[in-house]
Amino acid sequence: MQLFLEQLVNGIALGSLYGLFGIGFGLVFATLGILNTAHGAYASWAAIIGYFAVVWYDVSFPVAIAVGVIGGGVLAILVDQIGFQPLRNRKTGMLGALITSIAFLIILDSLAGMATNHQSWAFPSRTYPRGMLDLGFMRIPYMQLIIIGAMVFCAAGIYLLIQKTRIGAAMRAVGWNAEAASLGGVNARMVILLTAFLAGATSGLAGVLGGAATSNISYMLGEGLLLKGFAAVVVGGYDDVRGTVLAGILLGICEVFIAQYLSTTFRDGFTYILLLTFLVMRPRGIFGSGNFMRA
Amino acid sequence: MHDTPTLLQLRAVAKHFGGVAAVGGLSTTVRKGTVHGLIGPNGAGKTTVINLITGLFHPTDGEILFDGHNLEAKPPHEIAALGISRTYQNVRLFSGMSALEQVLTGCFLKRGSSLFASFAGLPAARRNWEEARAKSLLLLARVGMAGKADVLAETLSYGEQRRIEIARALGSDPKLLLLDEPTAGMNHAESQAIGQLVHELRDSGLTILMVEHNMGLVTEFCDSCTVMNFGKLLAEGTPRSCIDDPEVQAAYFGRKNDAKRIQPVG
Amino acid sequence: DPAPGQYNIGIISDDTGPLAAAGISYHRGADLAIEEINANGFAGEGVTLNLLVKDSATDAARAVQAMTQFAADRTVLATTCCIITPIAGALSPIAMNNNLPLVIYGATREGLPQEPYVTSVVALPGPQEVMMSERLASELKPKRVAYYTTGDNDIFLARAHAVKAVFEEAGAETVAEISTLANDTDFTGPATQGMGTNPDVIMVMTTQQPAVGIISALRQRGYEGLIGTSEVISPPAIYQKSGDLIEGIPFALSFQPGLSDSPEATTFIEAYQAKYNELPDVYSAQGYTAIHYIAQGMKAIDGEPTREKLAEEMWKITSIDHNLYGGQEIVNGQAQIPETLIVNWNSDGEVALWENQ
Amino acid sequence: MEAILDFWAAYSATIAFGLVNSFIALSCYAVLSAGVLSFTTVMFAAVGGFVAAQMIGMFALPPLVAFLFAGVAGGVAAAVIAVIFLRLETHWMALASLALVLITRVVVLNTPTLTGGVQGMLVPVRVSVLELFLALAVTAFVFYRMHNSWYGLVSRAVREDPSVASTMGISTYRVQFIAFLISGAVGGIGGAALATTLQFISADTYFLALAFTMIASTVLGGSFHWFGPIVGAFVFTALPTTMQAVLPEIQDVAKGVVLLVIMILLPRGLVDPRVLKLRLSRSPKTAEQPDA
Amino acid sequence: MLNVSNLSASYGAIRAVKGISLKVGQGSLCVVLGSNGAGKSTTLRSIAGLHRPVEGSITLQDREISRLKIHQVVRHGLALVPEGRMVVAPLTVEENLDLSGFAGRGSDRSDRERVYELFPRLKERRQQKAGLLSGGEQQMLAIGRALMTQPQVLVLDEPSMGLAPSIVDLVFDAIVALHKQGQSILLVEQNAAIALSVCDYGYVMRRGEIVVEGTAEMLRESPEVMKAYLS
Ligand SMILES: Nc1ncnc2c1ncn2[C@@H]1O[C@H](COP(=O)(O)OP(=O)(O)OP(=O)(O)O)[C@@H](O)[C@H]1O
Ligand SMILES: Nc1ncnc2c1ncn2[C@@H]1O[C@H](COP(=O)(O)OP(=O)(O)OP(=O)(O)O)[C@@H](O)[C@H]1O
Ligand SMILES: [Mg+2]
Ligand SMILES: [Mg+2]
Repeated sequence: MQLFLEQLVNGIALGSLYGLFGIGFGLVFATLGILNTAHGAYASWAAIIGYFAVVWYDVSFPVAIAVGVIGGGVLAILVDQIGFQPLRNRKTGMLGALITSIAFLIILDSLAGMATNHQSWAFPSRTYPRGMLDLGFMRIPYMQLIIIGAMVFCAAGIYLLIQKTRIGAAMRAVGWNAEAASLGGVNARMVILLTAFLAGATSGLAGVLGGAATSNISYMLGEGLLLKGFAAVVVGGYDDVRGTVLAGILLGICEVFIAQYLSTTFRDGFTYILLLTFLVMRPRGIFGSGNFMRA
Repeated sequence: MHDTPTLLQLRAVAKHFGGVAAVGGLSTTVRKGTVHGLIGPNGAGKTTVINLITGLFHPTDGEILFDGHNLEAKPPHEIAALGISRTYQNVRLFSGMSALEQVLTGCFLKRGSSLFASFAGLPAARRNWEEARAKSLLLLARVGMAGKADVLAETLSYGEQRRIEIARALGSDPKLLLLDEPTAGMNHAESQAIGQLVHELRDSGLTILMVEHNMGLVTEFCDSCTVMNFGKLLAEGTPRSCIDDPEVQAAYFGRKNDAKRIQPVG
Repeated sequence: DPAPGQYNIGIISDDTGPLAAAGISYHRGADLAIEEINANGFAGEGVTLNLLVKDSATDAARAVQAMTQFAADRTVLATTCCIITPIAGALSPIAMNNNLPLVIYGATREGLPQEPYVTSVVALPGPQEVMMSERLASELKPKRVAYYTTGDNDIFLARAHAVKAVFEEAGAETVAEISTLANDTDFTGPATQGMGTNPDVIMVMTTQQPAVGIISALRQRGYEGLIGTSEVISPPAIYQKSGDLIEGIPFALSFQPGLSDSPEATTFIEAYQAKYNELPDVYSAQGYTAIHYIAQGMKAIDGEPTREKLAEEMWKITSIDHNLYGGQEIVNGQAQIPETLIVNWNSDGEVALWENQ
Repeated sequence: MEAILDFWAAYSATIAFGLVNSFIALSCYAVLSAGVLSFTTVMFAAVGGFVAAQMIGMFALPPLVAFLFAGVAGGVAAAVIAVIFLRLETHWMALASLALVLITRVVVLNTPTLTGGVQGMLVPVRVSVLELFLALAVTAFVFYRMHNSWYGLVSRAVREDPSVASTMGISTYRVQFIAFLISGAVGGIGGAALATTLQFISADTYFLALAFTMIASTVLGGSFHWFGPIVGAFVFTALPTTMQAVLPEIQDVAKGVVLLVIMILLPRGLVDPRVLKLRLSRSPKTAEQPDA
Repeated sequence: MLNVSNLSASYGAIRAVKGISLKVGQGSLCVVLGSNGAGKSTTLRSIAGLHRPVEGSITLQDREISRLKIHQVVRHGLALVPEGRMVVAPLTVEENLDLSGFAGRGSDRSDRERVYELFPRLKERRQQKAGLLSGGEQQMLAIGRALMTQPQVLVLDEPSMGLAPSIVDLVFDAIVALHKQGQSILLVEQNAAIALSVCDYGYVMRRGEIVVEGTAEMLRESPEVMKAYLS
């Protein structure tokens, strides 16, 4: 039983990371229409920046998180403005931006490789909470609690922002058609910057927390998150934060339990077969994003 | 007029979107070889009816009969193959295609050779292809776009795009042509030209169901007409009788319904 | 002796890409070997070697292109490469078809060397871990042993099998065989699973990144029993990263600064530290050996060296003179296991011989 | 002459991979041009690759004959996949196809008798550049014919607006099914070409890197004309080699920057039929505007 | 109020508007007539910032606006009801209207109510996604959105398109009422009869140029206009 519970929490924590990462990825996809493969690089860079802040300037863990999060956000803005902005209004559809993002993935990953000497690093012990919360019947590492908490906080915040505020409406509007939104007086450029920043920042948060929890701060950190985050977004019904988070958590739990009770060799295979079956049975994801175009 | 056979029949057709009944039990008939007007206030369900007939939506209730076939649950391409063709209220042309290619696509059903034959470039298929091209050019000329065959359709003005859509819809030699506000965005003279075209088409044997808000056009060019309101039938008959119906007056023309406004001005 | 002059050797490196950390080590080892050979005339009087570099980023297609370019360049006499088996497998036919000697310094697989052009300076995996496991089994007498391996890597699967056989032979029960994948990063699940079986010894036979991750996760979850692993945790950078988490964990290898004390090893370690400001690791030792193997073949040539002659001479070599292990046998182009050290990181951040506490 | 021979010897492998990647990119284009973004090509390539490797290993077939079998095997795989996938909508299909890539890897790793499992497989024969070129020429001709036939026209319509296309009598399902078959056959051949060029294949040969190469080549070259993917494949294949020669220190960064610059300058790819059409639009004959 | 001089606009090499000048005085209602493809929409799009003109100047209350972004133009007090409506499909009717809060021109709930008063149909549909509205409903929404920004100059591109006669009356009543209140309006309308019956001044475009201009009466009596648009 203890094993089961602990594995459940492991799954939830892992899934929260996928969800947290997926929120920004989905946000950019749903509002700006970009399938951003460079989204993983924000996570890697945020972790690396946070790491250097700790190693060079000896800052505390919360400050390292903040530095990483802001770094991720700023990076996302730069990528957007350099790479995606020139493509807007040029009838490239999703594909142009997809390749641009691949270009950034290559650039950012190789720069990150250079910055880290192509090594994997970890936050020095005792710079982050390493212990475990002992509940008697089970034990939960503090980092897992932090990850789950951060995910809940971000998911709720962004959900409310998008669905309940005028800024959120503007974000959805700009993503659909910047000109149409501007006719109502929306400054599309600002809204895009804000969206990009939020996406980069949440990805960065996932990067710093994941990097700390798994002792793996490297230029490849984001790559692992990317595939799972993408899966979470799509299964969740890609324009709904709640769906992304729920799907992410389910994914995490699936992975952990399949590895525990079946085998790791088949873990990815089983997880993705489950996912395929789910998609075939429910082709629009968990929350089934509603249609808004008509014949 | 009423002795001509029925081509299209709607029997208590309903379509609900969530709580909204866009069409709520509409029954009406369109007779062969006529121009039939479908009018009604905004949001009455006219476009939805066209979507139901073409199979883009399936009715929640009721049935649609066309030329001896029940259209129930048939996918759009099968319905098109039965001889129904349409235009869209919000112009929907294929981006990246020239005007000619748009119309050529419309000729798909009448291509006369299999996909494989055309791929293999068999002589007969080649001939068919050339015929389709010639036909498309003719259709473009017919809607007044003769010079614009090679123009990328999305660079045309709104009114011009509408004409391309009509030509495209004619490509499949349909039995029934559904026009959703064909003259929106055209001035008087241009609308008249479309009206003339509609008459010519009818005289060549085509049946036309036309959604229109331009009542001048409806009275002048429609043989019969159905008025919808809130997804239901409000009136039916000749255009004149419909317009004179007090209920229609109230629902559709609002308070200042002086007949003069309906007449072509000048 | 060969005719004096400068001769080119091609290296298909992994300076970027997923294995760059190890790849750079191999490359640096090779660079140092070249310097040493040129300074001392190890390849013959008046003979200097020059290293041409093409980075494959561990991509098979790029490696094949690089190899083809080397093959086309008649000034290239020999090549060296490869950390992973698929790339080695893809390059050996090119070496054979173009009569171009290829020395493999990282990938291992039965039957990889092919007479006379393809040779390998890494021993087949297994024996070292077997030796270590025999010692662990006899000294600790564990009852319950759990194993971690990398399910999508044939070398580590083989290592895990060999190790498991030793412990089972000694009467230890196998309580868990947990496989992870080379690209995994989260090991809380596998760690929880392993600890759930209450093992007294855990053997981690995985690739580098998972090994470090699994060990960290086990230690952070409070596992205090013995963990054994392979040389993947030997690079100093790994200690820098994980520090106390990997202290006291035994692993087996053939070269280690601080323990390897042959004259060659001492010179190499000094030169490496002077040049790169860090300590070398097993991988750089292998890169170093590969180049010396080629140089030794060169030296045996009489007259104008050709690829064919060089390959012939290299195939004849049974022992590499300049190596860092205190002896390196070669049989039919395949290196044999050199002397084995069983070591661990200690709390001073040094590698010391492992002792059972 | 000497120089040409030297160049050929050094870069024949690059050209070979350019040809191989052309197949892979064309396979991606085949479905993309019917409005389906799918990574299933990777799976088709794996099927083709291992089938070809087995055939060559068992019956010592010449590569081009093995390609035929690979093409058929890819086509069959595609038919099965299409039946499942065409139930899904676009974005979900893209994910499902990514999932399939991951599943493929697991299957390859766990069927050692067919694929060599974790050990991989040696392919005893190498295909010559000439053979590859011939095979690509034939394939390109097929695409050329398709582009200029009803299928080409209709698939473009389906890509732009499937529901409008359907009201014109075009069965989206049928068009996309055919697209999958073509993608499967060409992808299978591409996988076989890769196998006989690399001469060693394993689960990692047909994995995400191939998906990246495929999609990047297709879009970089231009996804609106069959010639685009071929151009893109060559550019994308030659890019790392070139960058390594020019800027070895920062070759990857440079490669990314070049890719970025091309996309910003020509966001619809190097080959863009739209530009041609716009030019046609402007010819004086057609620029006349109607009089009122 | 709005002053356009020597405006040219093109699409690639096609010159759609060739150096036209027009003026909308304070409180006046001007109309632009012309056949399909004459360049009317292009002119309006250029004025509203949806299309970059090649040359010419556009001033709004003596302020040059030809280089401004769309939202800046809106914030300076010019609102466009565009051809093709351009409502924001994934947003509800209400959210579409609320967006104009970003125009920073003091619109609030009461403005929304006024739009609903004008178009009760919109109120019924206020939680529906704009993309699912019928054509006419979308047109109402586009007009409502423009009104919400409380513009100094209201620019309408065929506002009656797709509207039922009763709604057309409504819209024109509203236009007349706004005009009476002193609102400056620029109108493109295919229904020349209605347009000329409400406007002060009119322009006729053909092939990107203004061929006739004058007061409403002048145009109504001009034989050329009669022939082309009113016959
Ligand atoms: N997919 C849908 N989901 C929800 N409501 C819908 C949908 N499609 C149509 N409606 C609603 O159904 C009603 C009828 O719409 P329809 O487009 O048929 O009207 P219409 O008669 O064509 O109007 P118009 O003359 O303005 O074009 C409208 O109120 C519309 O909002
Ligand atoms: N996106 C575009 N690309 C290229 N040319 C265009 C584009 N949009 C319009 N045009 C051309 O510019 C000219 C003027 O178009 P515009 O839309 O301004 O006409 P309009 O007077 O509004 O016509 P309508 O009454 O049909 O709406 C037309 O000839 C049209 O073909
Ligand atoms: Mg309608
Ligand atoms: Mg217009």
